[in-house]
Amino acid sequence: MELSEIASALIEGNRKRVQELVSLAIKEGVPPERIINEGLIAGMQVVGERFKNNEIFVPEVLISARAMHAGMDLLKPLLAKSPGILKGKIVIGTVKGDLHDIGKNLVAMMLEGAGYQVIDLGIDVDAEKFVESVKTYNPDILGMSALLTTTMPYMKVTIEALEREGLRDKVKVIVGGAPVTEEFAKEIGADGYAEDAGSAVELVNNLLGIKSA
Amino acid sequence: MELSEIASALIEGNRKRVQELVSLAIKEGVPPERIINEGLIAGMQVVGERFKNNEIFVPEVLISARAMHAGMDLLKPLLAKSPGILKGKIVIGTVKGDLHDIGKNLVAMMLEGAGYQVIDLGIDVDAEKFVESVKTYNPDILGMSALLTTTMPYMKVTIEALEREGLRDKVKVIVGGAPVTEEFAKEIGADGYAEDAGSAVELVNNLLGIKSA
Amino acid sequence: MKTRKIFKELAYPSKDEIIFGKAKYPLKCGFGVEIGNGKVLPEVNFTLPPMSIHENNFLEVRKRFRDIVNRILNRAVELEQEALVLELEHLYELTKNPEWGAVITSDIKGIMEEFNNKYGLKSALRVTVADIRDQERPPRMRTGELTEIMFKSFELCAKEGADILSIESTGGKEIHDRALLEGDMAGITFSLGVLGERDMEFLWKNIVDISKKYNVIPGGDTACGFANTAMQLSHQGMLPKVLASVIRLMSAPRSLIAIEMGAVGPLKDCAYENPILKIISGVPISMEGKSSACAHSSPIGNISSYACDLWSNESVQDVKLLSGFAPEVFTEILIYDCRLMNSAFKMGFEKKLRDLFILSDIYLDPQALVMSLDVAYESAKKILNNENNYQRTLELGKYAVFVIKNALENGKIKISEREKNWLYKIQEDLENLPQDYREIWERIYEDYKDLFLKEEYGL
Amino acid sequence: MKTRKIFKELAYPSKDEIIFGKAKYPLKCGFGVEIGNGKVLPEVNFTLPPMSIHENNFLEVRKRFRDIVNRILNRAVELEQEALVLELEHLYELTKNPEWGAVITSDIKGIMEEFNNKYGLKSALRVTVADIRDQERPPRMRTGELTEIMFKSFELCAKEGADILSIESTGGKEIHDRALLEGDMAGITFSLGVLGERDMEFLWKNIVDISKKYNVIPGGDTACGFANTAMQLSHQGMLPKVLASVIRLMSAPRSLIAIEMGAVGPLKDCAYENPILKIISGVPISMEGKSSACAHSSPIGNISSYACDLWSNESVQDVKLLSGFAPEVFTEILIYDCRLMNSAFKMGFEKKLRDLFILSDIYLDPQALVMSLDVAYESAKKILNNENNYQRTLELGKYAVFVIKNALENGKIKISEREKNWLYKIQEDLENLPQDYREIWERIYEDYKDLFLKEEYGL
Ligand SMILES: [Zn+2]
Ligand SMILES: [Zn+2]
Ligand SMILES: [Zn+2]
Repeated sequence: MELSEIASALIEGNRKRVQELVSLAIKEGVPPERIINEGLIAGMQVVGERFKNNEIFVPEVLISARAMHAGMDLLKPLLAKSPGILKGKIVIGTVKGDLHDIGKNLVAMMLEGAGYQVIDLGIDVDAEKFVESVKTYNPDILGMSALLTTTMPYMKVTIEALEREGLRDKVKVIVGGAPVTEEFAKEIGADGYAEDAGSAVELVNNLLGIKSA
Repeated sequence: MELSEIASALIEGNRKRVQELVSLAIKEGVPPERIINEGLIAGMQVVGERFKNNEIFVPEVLISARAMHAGMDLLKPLLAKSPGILKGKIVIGTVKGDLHDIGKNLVAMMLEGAGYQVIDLGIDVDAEKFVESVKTYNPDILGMSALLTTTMPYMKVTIEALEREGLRDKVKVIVGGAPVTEEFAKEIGADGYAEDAGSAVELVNNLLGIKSA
Repeated sequence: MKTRKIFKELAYPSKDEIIFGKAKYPLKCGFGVEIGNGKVLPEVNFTLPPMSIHENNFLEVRKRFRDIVNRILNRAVELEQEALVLELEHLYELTKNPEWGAVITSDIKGIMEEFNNKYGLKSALRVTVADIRDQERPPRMRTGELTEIMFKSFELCAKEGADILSIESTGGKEIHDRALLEGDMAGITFSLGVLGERDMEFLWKNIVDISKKYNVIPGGDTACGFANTAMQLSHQGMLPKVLASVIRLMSAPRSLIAIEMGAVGPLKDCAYENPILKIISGVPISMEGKSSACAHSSPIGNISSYACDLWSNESVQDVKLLSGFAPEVFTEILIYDCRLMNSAFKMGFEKKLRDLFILSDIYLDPQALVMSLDVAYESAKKILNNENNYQRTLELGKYAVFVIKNALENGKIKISEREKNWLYKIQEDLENLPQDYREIWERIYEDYKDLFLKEEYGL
Repeated sequence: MKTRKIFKELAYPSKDEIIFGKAKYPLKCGFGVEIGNGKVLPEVNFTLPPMSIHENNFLEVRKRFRDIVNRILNRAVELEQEALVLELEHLYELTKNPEWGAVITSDIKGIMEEFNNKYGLKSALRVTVADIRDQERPPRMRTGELTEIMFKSFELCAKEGADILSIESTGGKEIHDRALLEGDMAGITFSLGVLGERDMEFLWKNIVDISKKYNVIPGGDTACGFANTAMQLSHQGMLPKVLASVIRLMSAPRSLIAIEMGAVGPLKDCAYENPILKIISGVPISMEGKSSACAHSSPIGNISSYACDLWSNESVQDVKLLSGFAPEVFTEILIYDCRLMNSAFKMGFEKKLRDLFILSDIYLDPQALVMSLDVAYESAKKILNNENNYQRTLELGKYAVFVIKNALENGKIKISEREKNWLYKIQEDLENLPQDYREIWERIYEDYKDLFLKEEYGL
């Protein structure tokens, strides 16, 4: 079989077909790295492009993302043996006091679509939990979101906690959300700021020195 | 003669009459402190009140201020012997790169009217000149004005220069002008911020622990 | 539970009577303010600049609010504005700490009184309590501690000076948020038609009771968290505009329930579904449009004003612009917008101006189209035709599709191919939904059950 | 020196022809923009947030301007706006370093071109060079190094992409600033009527020459530093509104000189005297009003639009509001304002809307009254009746007094007692001024001689 068939099924959002094809590829002995890179991620990259080019909307992306997850679920058991094949690991969450998740979810979706492993801490995440997650997952990027002008200052609290724990240098911190600005990001010592979900992928690529598709 | 006559003449803006009456009072041996306080400043305080209560406009205040200056000119030679009778000394200027003077002049006028000695450094004043003026005049207050968003940052430069010269504790710094905010004033370490010319007097009174009329 | 008032006929038998500044049932409140009695008044909104709120800086927060209000009222006096409404829209912290919200309310009311005494400036205060129930997931909409705190906040604010109570309620939003991103019409319809209804009944019974107790006005609600979220996501290119348009109409029956339970207006500014509710009930409405661009972009900047009784800027942070702080700047803009509308009455020219507002936007975006007077009027009729809220919701969704398709076919509006595809998809999805809400419940329960607690909706 | 064109008759024989969106002599410029040809377009202004500009952060400054312009144009595309004008109003630094101003100009023009290619968005760029000559006191208006640099800035910006050149010139301001605070009508009249005239002739000859050389449009000037300073000080309670009103009319002959020397519009937004100049010359004008509340409060928010061809927000800092940055927010507001006016043409309703704009403000403030169509039209006639600029200025001052007194006597407007006293004082002062400028020169020379260099005005 051609791995591009997996990509096509994923682009169509056909979850069942993706699962079938991934199973088949596993059986045929294709290395999981290749299935992921040439099948799933290749497909999601097309989806991401189409979204970026205003050809499709979020619901279509979500359906494809689900198909990708279904494929990944089959590959996960094999992946444990060959970690690090994804482009990078990202921990993401909405800061304490803030329960908005639509924006954060969109960012997570875009990043996953671009081939990143995303660990979503959810909403109302306090500094401690962010710090713990850095210790536990050792991510490349820590992303914080805030939609409220009153919770946005909590991003600084989190960065200070990372500093206190001596973890600040181990992870790049990015921030976003309606009230956040580039200046604010600089001011609190974040490594990057994304104006919207779309540009978050580009930002992460840049920070990790990965060329955008 | 009654010193209140001087005040009345001043309120009317009658410069000539103020000069006559002040000369007369000097001749009669009235101490200059009393002429100033009970004559000139008392009159200017009424003028200031009327302005504050929206009874008169700036041109009327200016005419009275001129009458006061005329009276002061006669008293100055005597004053050298008894300094410090005014409520306080204020150095004021528009910061470097900024040539707006209307706002600054209004503030100077209001402060003089309220009984302060005002030394006006003019416009386009650099940090060095502000520093020199503190050394030369030893003022209670240093006031900086900026009307441009691009020159406002220069206020910080001046404060840093004062710090470098070890003069920061010797003088209270106040700032104002259209783009300036209370937060900005705090941020750069100023002691006070006035939203408009009217409130500058109140601010100075407060900073120097003087009760407003 | 208090019985809902079911409207049997439209408050306006003729479409042409609908006009800004005049409501069938005007209101008097605050310091001499009359709403919907022949003049459009500004409703000025304001919020803090980015800053956290906690015990240690609460004095600073109070001062900030006082400064904001002083500046707004000063500007109103300078511009010879005779009356206006202020809205204090709670930040979460102000509701979560009911005393805080009450103190700010009382501070603001005090300043309003001062200005009334000193300059004769008429003003009224709307306090919009935050729906903090969704700060817990899944939210406990009736029994949680947050619910109690929220009602306490209503009480204290009513006691301390609010003239009008409002809320942007979130019943069903926990499902809607996901259904929206997935474009799932079943989830959307269930959220607005079933969960929304149940929560609105519960919530507004309580708000109306509190209002009676303190003799204040139960204002109104909004589908902000639903229809405006859709509008914003479509603005960002995330969702189709046709979806946002359909949801806009579908949100009207839900928002109407506040009135059916006893709310009397002025309805909440960000509820673009308000004209429909005014047509049905005759209560005065607040609207926002071009002069709320500070809070969000919208394709309905002018059209949204055709039936407004209050004209609002939605929300603006207290940040400095060249001429002063943003809240006073937007006060000035609102005042001029209102002057224009009110001057039209003097020239006998108000209906032409109303039509002009509509013509300005109607064919540039389907979201404007579904807000137009004709569509609103038909929507109002359709709501009265059917007492079942789920069916009303479904019906209005289908009607929105019909209106857009019709305009497309007549060459009145243009939309992209992908938008067209979505329009057909939405139509199909809506047509496939059952007429009985229990059937839809079965269809989607599995998908959404983790997100909400059915007991909290009496289900 | 180039001879001035002296207008012998009004461009509009009938008052009723004056309307927003239509000028007798429309212009084409930039990427397909037509000004004054049947539609009002937004003119969007923007400036940096508080920050200094120096060599070390110039890249940041450039990026900031690019970001601003990208956001503005994006918003225009989103709202289906087909055309707009941008104004880059130089901060002093951009003129003082002509290369900097030119680079920013070129950056902006490049983005405009991109949007034109990608979306068909039409746009034109006005560059307003700062009058830096007054950065030296007393200013050397003709011979100083700053004068040279300023003209170099005009040249480079014209070369690098400006479509329209403008300036807010300051000839005579060194005297006017003091005369204003002292309420000295002699100084004010001398400044506007004599010094202003001489500087406008000198300055605009050069700007028109540069415009020809680079094939760009010589736009227009404004009495901003005079009449708007007076308006702002009266707004702050420093000066009487009647004084600001009188100065407004007195500033018109001065601003007209730009056109007499070859400027063809669009005249500068902040010149509220523009309607008079449009009536005389037929050139398109930019105006600002309620939607420039971001830059300054004004009592003429609606009335100022009755004859506009461009509608501007004057200036707004690039600070973040809830929905985005302030320049894009004001772009949206302007777009809706323009949509309303342009839709009026579709309904055959434009003259009624014009009258509505006037009615909205006319009797609430004498500054609005003197801007009204009737007064502007009479003022235009009075200007044509007399070729002597000093006498024109004096004449319009007296006419302003007459108009206000008349309205007072007819009970049309209300002003405070202290304003009334000032009105009589101004009237008396103006009546006591000589008809010959050389006499006034003698009267005031001693008072003001330290402030200005007469050779720099050819005196
Ligand atoms: Zn809302
Ligand atoms: Zn200007
Ligand atoms: Zn401007």
